[in-house]
Formats: sequence, structure tokens, C-alpha cells
Amino acid sequence: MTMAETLTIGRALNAGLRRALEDDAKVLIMGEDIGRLGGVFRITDGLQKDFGEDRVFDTPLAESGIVGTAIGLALRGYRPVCEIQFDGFVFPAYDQIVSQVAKYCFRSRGNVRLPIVIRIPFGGGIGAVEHHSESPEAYFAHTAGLKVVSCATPEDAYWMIQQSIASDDPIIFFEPKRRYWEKGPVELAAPQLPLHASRVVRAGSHATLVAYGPMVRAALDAAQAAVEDGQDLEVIDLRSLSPLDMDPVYESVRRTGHLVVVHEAPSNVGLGAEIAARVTEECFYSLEAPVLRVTGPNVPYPAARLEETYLPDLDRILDGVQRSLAW
Amino acid sequence: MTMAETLTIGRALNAGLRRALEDDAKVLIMGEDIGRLGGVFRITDGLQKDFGEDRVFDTPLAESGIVGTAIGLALRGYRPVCEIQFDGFVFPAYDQIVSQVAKYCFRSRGNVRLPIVIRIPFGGGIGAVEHHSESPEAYFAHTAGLKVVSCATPEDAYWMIQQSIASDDPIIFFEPKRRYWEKGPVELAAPQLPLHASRVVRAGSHATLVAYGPMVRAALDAAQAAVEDGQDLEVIDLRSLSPLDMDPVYESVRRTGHLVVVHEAPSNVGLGAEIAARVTEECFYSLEAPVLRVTGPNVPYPAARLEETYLPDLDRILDGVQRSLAW
Amino acid sequence: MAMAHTAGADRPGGLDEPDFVQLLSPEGERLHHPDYDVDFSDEQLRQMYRDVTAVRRLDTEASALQRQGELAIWASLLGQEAAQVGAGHALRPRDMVFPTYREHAVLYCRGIDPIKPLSLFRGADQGGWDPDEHRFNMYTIVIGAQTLHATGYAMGIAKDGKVGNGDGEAVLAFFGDGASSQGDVNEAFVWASVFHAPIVFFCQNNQYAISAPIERQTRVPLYRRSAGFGFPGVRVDGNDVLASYAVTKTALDQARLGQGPTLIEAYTYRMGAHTSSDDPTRYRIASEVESWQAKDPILRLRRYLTAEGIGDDAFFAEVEAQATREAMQLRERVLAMPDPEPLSIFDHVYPDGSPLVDAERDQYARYLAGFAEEVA
Amino acid sequence: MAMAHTAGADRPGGLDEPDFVQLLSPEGERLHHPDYDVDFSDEQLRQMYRDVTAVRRLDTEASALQRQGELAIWASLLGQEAAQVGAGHALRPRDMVFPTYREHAVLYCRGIDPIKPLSLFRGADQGGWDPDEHRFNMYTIVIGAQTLHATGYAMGIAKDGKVGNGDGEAVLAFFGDGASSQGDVNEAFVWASVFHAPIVFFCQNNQYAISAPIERQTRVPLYRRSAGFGFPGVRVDGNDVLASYAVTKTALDQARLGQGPTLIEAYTYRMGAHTSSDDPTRYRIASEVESWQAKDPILRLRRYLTAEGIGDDAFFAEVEAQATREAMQLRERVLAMPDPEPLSIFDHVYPDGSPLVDAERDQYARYLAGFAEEVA
Ligand SMILES: Cc1ncc(C[n+]2csc(CCOP(=O)(O)OP(=O)(O)O)c2C)c(N)n1
Ligand SMILES: Cc1ncc(C[n+]2csc(CCOP(=O)(O)OP(=O)(O)O)c2C)c(N)n1
Ligand SMILES: [Mg+2]
Ligand SMILES: [Mg+2]
Repeated sequence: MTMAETLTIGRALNAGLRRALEDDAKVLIMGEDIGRLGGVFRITDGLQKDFGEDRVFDTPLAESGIVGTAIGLALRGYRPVCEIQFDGFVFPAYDQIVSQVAKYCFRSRGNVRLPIVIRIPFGGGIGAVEHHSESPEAYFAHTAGLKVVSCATPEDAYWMIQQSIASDDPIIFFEPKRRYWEKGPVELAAPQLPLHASRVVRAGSHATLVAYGPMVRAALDAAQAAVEDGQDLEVIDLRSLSPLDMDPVYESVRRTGHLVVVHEAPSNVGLGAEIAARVTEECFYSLEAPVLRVTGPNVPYPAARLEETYLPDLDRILDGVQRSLAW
Repeated sequence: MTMAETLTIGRALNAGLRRALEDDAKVLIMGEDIGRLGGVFRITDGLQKDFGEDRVFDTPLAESGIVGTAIGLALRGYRPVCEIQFDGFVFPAYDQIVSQVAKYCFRSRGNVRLPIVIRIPFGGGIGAVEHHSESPEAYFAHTAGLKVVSCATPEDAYWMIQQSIASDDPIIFFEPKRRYWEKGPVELAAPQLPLHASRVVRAGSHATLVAYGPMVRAALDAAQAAVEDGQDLEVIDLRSLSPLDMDPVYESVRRTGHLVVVHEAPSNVGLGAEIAARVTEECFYSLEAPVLRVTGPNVPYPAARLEETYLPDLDRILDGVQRSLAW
Repeated sequence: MAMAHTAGADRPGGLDEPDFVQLLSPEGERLHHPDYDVDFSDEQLRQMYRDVTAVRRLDTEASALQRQGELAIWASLLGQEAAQVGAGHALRPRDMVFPTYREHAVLYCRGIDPIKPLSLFRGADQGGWDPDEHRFNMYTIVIGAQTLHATGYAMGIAKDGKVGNGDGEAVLAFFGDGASSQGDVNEAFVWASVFHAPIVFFCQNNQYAISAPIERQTRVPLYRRSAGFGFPGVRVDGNDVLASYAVTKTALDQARLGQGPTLIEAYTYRMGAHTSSDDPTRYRIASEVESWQAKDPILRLRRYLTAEGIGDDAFFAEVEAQATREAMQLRERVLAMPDPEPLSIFDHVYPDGSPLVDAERDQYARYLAGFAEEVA
Repeated sequence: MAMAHTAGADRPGGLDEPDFVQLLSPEGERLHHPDYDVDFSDEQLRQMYRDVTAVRRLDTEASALQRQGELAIWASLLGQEAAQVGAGHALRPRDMVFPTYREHAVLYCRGIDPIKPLSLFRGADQGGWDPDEHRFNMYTIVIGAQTLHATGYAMGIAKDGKVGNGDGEAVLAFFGDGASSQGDVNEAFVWASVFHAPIVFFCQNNQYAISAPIERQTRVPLYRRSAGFGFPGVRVDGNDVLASYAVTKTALDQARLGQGPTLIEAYTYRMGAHTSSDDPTRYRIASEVESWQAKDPILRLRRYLTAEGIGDDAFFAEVEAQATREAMQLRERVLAMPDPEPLSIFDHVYPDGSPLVDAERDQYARYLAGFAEEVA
């Protein structure tokens, strides 16, 4: 029996949060403006009204305070879901995340579990002012003790947020903010995949594209366009940024011999580097070209009227593919 | 004419800071316990006494405050050198570093320069309690707008700190704390290299080792030990972690065909990944094995009595070299 | 004339605070305050009127430009003109200002071309004026971060010996009620106090941090925060340009004279949305907004000028016309604003440059050139 | 008996504060305070004496173990026994404690095996006791971070309805004078106040943050910090175990009853080095330390017990002997402590495990096995 619905990513997140609140009385939602306003992106719309101010509550304006008190709530047995309003505002909480959230389980030798989810709308493309378009995922993926995921479709939005909340691991949950309004089917009965699995979202044979979050759509568009040039590209959505689920990537690269990794974050010491390093190690004799990266340049995120220059797009992705195939 | 002296890395840093204070009246030194105490590692020993409390001063205990007020002092025309007491305590300042220090020049279209140096003793091996042995360099190297360097010898300590202070770029200066007491010659007349250059510190032909900071000594020791096995390893000290000076690495790998990167930080999305990705791209047809990484495992830094397990050492480095040569 | 004191609800946003300074009642009545008695010249008053009117008009124009798609977003100052113009007038040329993202009126009083914030909110740049030129720092969007920069700058003033003497300088640092919860702001208080820095913290309590009412940040009035850090705090009627001027000037003078920091809480109200992206109907009721209309900062100044014969209808009409001309010019200039060059994203990443950025610029230029070829 | 009030210098570390609570003078004289009058039973007093003596003796042993290389470092509580034991006795079983890294005496009062902090400072583990078991959180080394955890925990107590009724619970959060400058601590004050959380902030002002004297953190006494956040602050003589008990108990009771947070500043002195790695002769003079010897927290309790006939020489000798026995046992257990297994670094990174860590564990095991083979 299927129970599919068509939802935007934003509504799917909202529905997923709602269901998590229903399923477990210990789930809390906290952050700036997430109550009456429903969050600046309305992801928590209606939740305070339906679950009360005790479970869905606005915090004072300080991110370290949000994450720090979430730790305390988790120690008390709650399962807090923190919203960070925009990617660029997670850094005041960085110490609490990296030195506390990430390490509590390890240093307590498993005595303490912090089932905290930190939701971060990330990435550019919405014409925003500075600090509203960052892609800080590498900062978290490099941190042992954290898990990091990103959804790219409404279905994944719906299920991955629930899986993240149900997980006892602390999870940084990156939401592709420019895709909040994109629609897709959502199977409400059961999830198709575990949380930390990557997925081939388009099969192909000439080259492999790896992306996550907002760039999955860009990669799929590029693959679509490549058909005209007679190229058949495989597209993999990583979904989990830490740990990485690399087996589908290795398998793909062994077939195609070509890999292009796409992300918005700057290349230098980013996720693309890690994927390149691992794929080269695992598929050394299959690669017909080095792993190439199509990413934001190594400059601060620019003013909105320059973001099209900054962001990887269909053309830049195809350029990367051509360079790989022509190696 | 040479004016060489034998100094420890710690004393060389002290001498370099002293000379910077002498050379430019705008240079300030600030941080926790850096005045009368001379810093917990005595790197600033005697500087407050000789240059006064106006130029060398203790701050209140808050790292965001240290970096945030350093920004203001830089806006006023000063050249602040901030000491972060230990690697693990830089994170409360992370927001100020990543969102403010790194971006000021760019967003002001060059109107504002922030010649700030943030000194961070980093890495393990001193038997410390938690948060005192971290290697957070990747978090900064991934950040556009920051430059990141690390010294490995007394001579570099002496000159690189001065070059960093003289530079108008904001610089994260990583000091290999476990090597503070290691001695070496220091040429006082003039620096041999620009700040952002890597250096071949041991020539070799069978495989290349790349390291920085505290791991340079470990790599040299490994190369020394490898001689017994008839292996001739080249060792490169990166010195600059962002930007990377890769040409000497490429040149070396084209000769040796084998590269092992060594660092204490966990491998996942670390510097080693970036180096692997770039080397594979530039030396694709020269590599006889994938670039291998010998790093700290992807776990939080453990208790002191486990740090020998955690830290790359001579044996683990040689194991990496063997795996590369046997590929 | 009566003694100052306005009643209000007993909440952190309440008005029944002994230190609430008001020199002009909502009805335009001139009040006196024992500590903050200032004589204003007629010309000064007229200039203040010109400025509050101009900035409101510019703000209206910016909001319109945003609705027409010419700005990506706009953070309106509607309702906060008096707080800002009063503070702006209290500044001396050598004083340094650290704004948030809403201090368009202070920027205006500083003599900065009002196109600057518009190009920022248009997305054409990130507000790249030179902070030194008009002694007005760039806007800061990360809440509270600028208060530490301001404090460091003030420490620099002290190091330069520009305090406690004839050519004393001071810093004026703005932040909002929401920002008061940020660690950075409280650390700035610690530093300012310990280093006795010549700084005035100017908190515009406009009662909201986006949707969060002031009760979500504090249980007691914000001006009381500073005492526990060792320096005085004062609450001023932020809709009263005269009081804002008087309180700010006194505090800046004290800072310049080496008497250390002051916290000013300007009690005001954000009449509009947080930004053009916001929908305040979700979190506050119309009657609340209406009740503040009666306290309009421009209206009360106009009433006062009228009553005292300092401004007549001709004056008000002329000011209005001048404001409209400025706004129209601004609009034209916004429409004519060129988009930045794509390759400029590689500029000014580092003062000393970077081979990584240079290589990327070159690569990108080649990539763009490839398109041009294709097209040709 | 006399009324409480001790004179001191007019500095943030000064004693001439109206709210300074003292129930036992340095001479062992019992004082009374209008707000904090507690009757102590003889057995209670004797137990406090046992505890202050035991923790000092354990601390001495730990310092010795450190000098002998058995501990990597040690953070001594010397001089702060009264503040901590008083607070520790004021706790109820269901209350939750959030310590820094120096609350060995509170840990002891909580009934936790004192070997635990020693294994941490030995480097054998990271203090992995179960916070729930004795309702005493792990030590936190990042300055101030735990105050937010404590506040969140207290919010959870309120959510659980365990406040304002018979089985009320409360949180006791420790931090130092230096920590008061951290943003996190001030944010904790904001949260605690706004959410009216059942928490008591216990600041041990031992006058130093490593080398930085209290003047580097504040110009005014720290207990005054909380008023501007909307909750009361009180300064207590931290070398007076009775006062520390009384003030903490009152504050915890109020928290449990739903009256919100309190800040306690326990005015004390770090008699030893910051840690065994520190050299305090670089930044403070011997006479200062000596002047505090006269205020010794154990001495005054002993004087009082002697004067009142609650303890006699036999009692003191027995307490001393018992403390020595405990210390000797502790020493033996430290010496016998096994080193952790190398592969345990891969354990407990994630509650749900991680394939990355699993793969690394396997690889490392193979690597280690390779050595074993070589040797064999
Ligand atoms: C560190 C950080 N967190 C969140 C935001 C998002 N944000 C922008 S403005 C704002 C509210 C600010 O309120 P307040 O300080 O009262 O200033 P106001 O906007 O009312 O002038 C928030 C939460 C931000 N800019 N920075
Ligand atoms: C965030 C952070 N910065 C710096 C340090 C290094 N450090 C450890 S203890 C200490 C001083 C703490 O002083 P205080 O809060 O007064 O506590 P005390 O040690 O006196 O008990 C410092 C600076 C740290 N542990 N954490
Ligand atoms: Mg506000
Ligand atoms: Mg202290």
C-alpha cells in the first residue's frame, strides 16, 4: 500500500517534523522565530500552535545558547531539534557543536547520548545579502563525532528529518534552501533508504556526477542536457555527507571511469577533495581521468548579483564533464 | 654575513615577536595570560615587561572577545597578534574569524585590511587533557579570506611569525606545541623563503612525504629510518596550509610516483584530501599509486594515555610508504 | 513645560522606568530633565526635522524599490528615525560609528551617500564604503559582532591617547534588543568596562527581534544590563529626537573625557516589518502598531516646531519637497546602477593576493571566453 | 556572636559588599545573618568537617601523584574546600550538578568515587562517569560551556513539571571568575532568566583565572552581574562552609519552588597554582597568599567545633587518620590503574556507530597485528 502525496521540500520537512513531534513526546523544536512566525522559511509553520509552547519554542537570539541549552535538554532526556536561521549564523554555536555536541558520547565512554538535530538551511541562489548563502558542511564533516546529512528531494526531506530525529547520533541536517519550493512525490508509508546511504538518482554509463543538497537538481539538469550531446551521465545523490556512503560511487566510477563532484562550497579542503581522494584510492586503475571538482570558487560568497557567477550551474558542470572525458 | 643562533622553536617565536614589536609600533600582542605569565608556553615571556602593558596585554577570558576586539584595533590601524591558549579554545572565536576576519577585505572591496595574526599552539603529544591537543587547521584552510601557515623549525618560527605580522592578510599561525622545545639554528639576518612557500627538507627519489608543523619531524625521522630499508624518501614541509604551494610537491611526485601525506588531524575532509585531489589532477600520469594519507583516525582526540595510538608516528608513516610502494 | 515621566506597562518593554529620559512628549510638549538639559538652537531643530523627514522619505522609497524588484530586500527604519537622527547629530566628526544593518539615518547624518545601503540591499555589493572616510563602519549583519569591533576600536582610541583631552574621540556602537542576548555583546561590555574604553553602546529597543518580542530576550529593562558590568545605563525615549540627542551627546562627551562606557537603551518601536521578507501580522496585532503611531517621532517634532514658531507650513512643505527630490534622485540612480563585473568576485579576497584565487580567476576568464567564442 | 560584615579593599575582589554573607568568621566565631540563618546539627557540622578534611587530603595526594608523574596534571582545589563542601551539602539527591574541572569536593560530596577525576587527570580517560548515576555531570574544560548545558537541563526540569511542587528539582552550575567573561555564561543568564529555569549559578571567585586577577574580568563585584539579567545575586564568604551551605540551600530551594535562578558568588582564593603546570610566583606575591592563610576554611571550622565542644582532639585525629587512609587507598588504586586498550579509541564515537570508524578500527587492528607477527 502506498500513501504518496505531492509536497514541496519545505512542506515535506514540516510534515516530517510534525510526525516526529507526534511520534515521540520527547521531541522538542527550538530556535529563533520558529514559533508564531513558523520560521523565516515557514518550515515549522503551525507546529507551535498544535504542539504548544512547551515543545515548540522561540529562543533568545543567540546560537551558542540554542545549541548549549539543547545539550542540557538532551542530557535531561529530550530530543531537541534546533533551527539555525541561516547557514552563516551557525558559527556562534560552533564551539558548542564541535567541542561539546560532537564529543560527549566519546568522552563519556558511551554513558551520554545527545540525540540533537541541528537544522541548517544552506547554500545560495536566493538573492540574499551576506551570511545567508553559505555552504559550511565541510566544517562539520571534518568533525569526528558529528553526522552530517543533506536532503535533495521532498521524499528525503520528509524521511531524513524523521530518521535524524530518531537517531541517537548528533546530526547536522542541511536543507537546500533554494529548493524549498520544489515539488515532488512523498511516500508516507515507509522510508526507502536508511539515513546514511547515498543513492544513484540517474543511471548512466559515460561519466559519474556526485552531488548533494541543492546541486543534485543542477546535476540532473546537466545530465539531461548532456543527452543532446550523446552523453549518458550517472548522477549520485550523496545524502549523507558524514559518514559518506561511497560504495555506490566506487561501483559507478568503476563502470564510467570518470567522476565529477559538484558542490557550492569552495573546493579547497571541501567535500569534493575527500571524495576525490577516496575514489582515487579505491578505483585507481579504473579512473580514466582524475576526479574533477566543480564548486564555488575559493572566495567569500559574493553579493547577490554575482551569485550566478559563483554557483556551479549546468554549463559549468558540463564543462567539468567535458574536461574529464577529454583527459 | 650570517648571524646564526641556536634556539628552540619557542624561543625563536619569542625572538620573532620581540623583533616585530621593535620594528613596528603598531604591533600589539594580546591574549590570555600572555603578560606577566608570558603565556602558558612562555612564548611571550618578557615582552610585556619590555614593551609595556599598552602593547602586550592580558585580555578577559573570552576568545570571541579577543578576536572581535582585535578586529576593532586593526580597523584603528593596529596590527594585533592574538594568542589562543590552546587549539581547542579557538572555537568560541570561530564566528569572528570565519564571518568577520576572513571577509572584511572582500566585502569592503579592499577598503579594509585586517592585518591580524592569530597564533594557535596546536596538535597533540604533550600528554594533555581534552581540548588541548586538537588540529583544527582544515577548518581555517577551507575558509576563503584566511591564510594559514605552520612552522616546523626554529628558523621558520622566527621568520614566519615576523612575515605573518608584516603581511596585511589575516593569518592563522599554527605552532607545533610539542616541538616548542626542539632546538635548531636560526639565521637572524634575512629569511630564506617567502611566507607562503613549501620547501623540500630532504631530497629523495623513491617516494614523497608531505607534512607540516609537528609532523615534519616525524616524517624526517621516518625517512631516516627508511634508509636502512634502502629507501630514499623525499620530505616536503608545506609551511603554508592556505594557500598551498604545490609546485614543489608536483615536481617531487613526478619524480617519485608515490606520495604519502601526514597530518595529525583526522583524514576526513582534511588537508590530506585536498593534497591528494590536487596531486592526482596535476600528476595523473606520474602516480604509480594513489596518494595515501597517514593521519589521526576519525575519532575525537583521545585521553593522553591513548594519544600514541592516535598520532601518526614513524611506524605508521613507514607503513603508509610501504603500502604506496607495494601498490 | 512639565517634568519628564511617562507611564507604561510593567514589562521589560515598559515605560515606567525612573531613568526614562524624555524631552519632547508625544504631544510635542517640551519637557525638562535634571541631567539632560540641552538648549537647542532653532536651526539645530530645523536641521533635525529635515533629517528625520529625509530619512523617512528615503526609507519609503527604498521599500517601494524593493517591492518593484529593484532591491532584493530592505530593512526599514520606520519609527526609529528620532533615535537615529538624535544619535547622529550628537556625533563629532572624529567619532566612529559601528552600525547594524538598520542605521540608515545615522549613515545619512554622517554624510554618506544614501545609495550605499541600497546597493548593498540590491545585491550589487556588500556595502563597500570606506569606513574611515566618514568614520562609519560597514553594516554588520551577524547579530552583535560589531559591538566587539567597536570596543576594540575604542581601545585603539585610548592607545592613541585620544581620550581625556581636547581632541578626544569616541565610538558609538549600535545594536538591537535581540542582539542583547548574544554572547558577543556581553563580552563587549566586559571589555569596554575592563579597558575603560571610550564607547557608547546604543541599543535600539524596537521591541522585536524579527518575531520575538522583547520578553524573549529579557525580564528587566535592557538599560539595566550594564550596571552589572560596571558602567551606567540609561533609557531614553527613542521616539524623541531631542532626548536621543541629549543622552547620546552626554554619553559621548563622558567617553571622550575618559569616563568610560555608557549603555543607552533607546526605547522605540519597529513600525514596519523586520525586513521586506517579513510578515509581522503573524506575530503582532494591529492595535499595538496603532498605539505607537500616536508616538510618531516626526509628528511630535513638527508639533513642537509649530507651537514654538520655529517651523511654519512653508518650511514643512519645503522640507517635504526636498526629501521627495532626494528620494527621486535616489530612485533614478538605483535604476541606473550597473551590475558588477562577473570576474570581480575574485577581487580583494586578500590584500596581498593569493595564487589560488589568481589561478581560479584565470580559469574562469578562459571559461567565459569559451562561451564568447561559441557565440561568435 | 556578632552581625556579619567583613571589611576589605574597594575592588571587585573587595569584601566591603553589603550582600557578603558570612556565618563563621576566620576566627571561628559564629555570626548570624538576617536572611541566611540556619541551625546546624552537631552531626552535620562534624560531617562537614570530615568532608573538608578529606577533600583537602585527597587533593594533597593528587598533587603528590602528579609530581611523581602518576598524573599528567592536577587542578587543585586548595582553599576552596568550604565553598564546595557547603554547596555539596546543600544539594538534594535529585538535584543535578554541572561542574567545571575543579569541583572535586562537590564530586566527593555527591558520593562519586574520587578515583574518577584522577583517571581523567592521569590521562587514562576523559572522566567518563555516568552523569545520571550521581546526578553530577562530567567535568567541562572549555570555560563556561557547561553553564548553558546546566540551563538547558534546568529548562528540562521545568518541562517535566518538577518545579514548584514537593518533588522539585534544581540545577547547580559551577563556573569561575574568569568564566564570567565568556559569552556562553552570559547567554546562560539570559536563558535562565527568560525561561525562569530552576538553576543556581555558583561562581567560585578564587580571584584568578590562571594569571589574570579578577580586575581583568570585571570592575564591579561579580554577584552584581545577574541583576541586569533579571535575577538576584548574592556574595558569600567562600571560605565559610556554613555560609556557603546556607546561601546555596536557600537558592536551590527557591529554584525548586519555581522562583527562578540565583547567582551566588563565593568569594574565595585559589591557594595553590592554577594547575600543576602553573607557576604562580610569576604573577602574585607571597604576602597575598599568606594573608589568605589566615582565612583558611578548615581552620575556622575546627576552631568553631572546638569552641563549641562539637569536636575534640580525638575527633580531629580520627578524621585526619580516616582522610589519610582514604588518600593512601586512592594512591594505591591510581598506581594500579591499567592503561586503556589502544583500540578503545574507536569506541563510542557515535551511539549508532559509523562505518568509517569501523573500517578504521579494523585497519588499525590489522596494522597492530602486523607488528605482533613481526615480533613473533
Ligand atoms: C548571529 C545571527 N543570528 C541570526 C540572524 C538573523 N537575524 C537577522 S536580524 C534578526 C533579529 C535582530 O533583532 P534586533 O537585534 O532586535 O535588531 P532589529 O532587527 O530589531 O533592529 C535576526 C534573528 C543574524 N543576522 N545573525
Ligand atoms: C574557552 C577556553 N579558553 C581558555 C581555556 C584555558 N583555561 C583553562 S582554566 C583557565 C582559567 C579559568 O579561570 P576561572 O574561570 O576563574 O576558573 P579557575 O581556574 O580559577 O577555577 C583558562 C584560561 C579554556 N579551558 N577554555
Ligand atoms: Mg529589535
Ligand atoms: Mg578563578
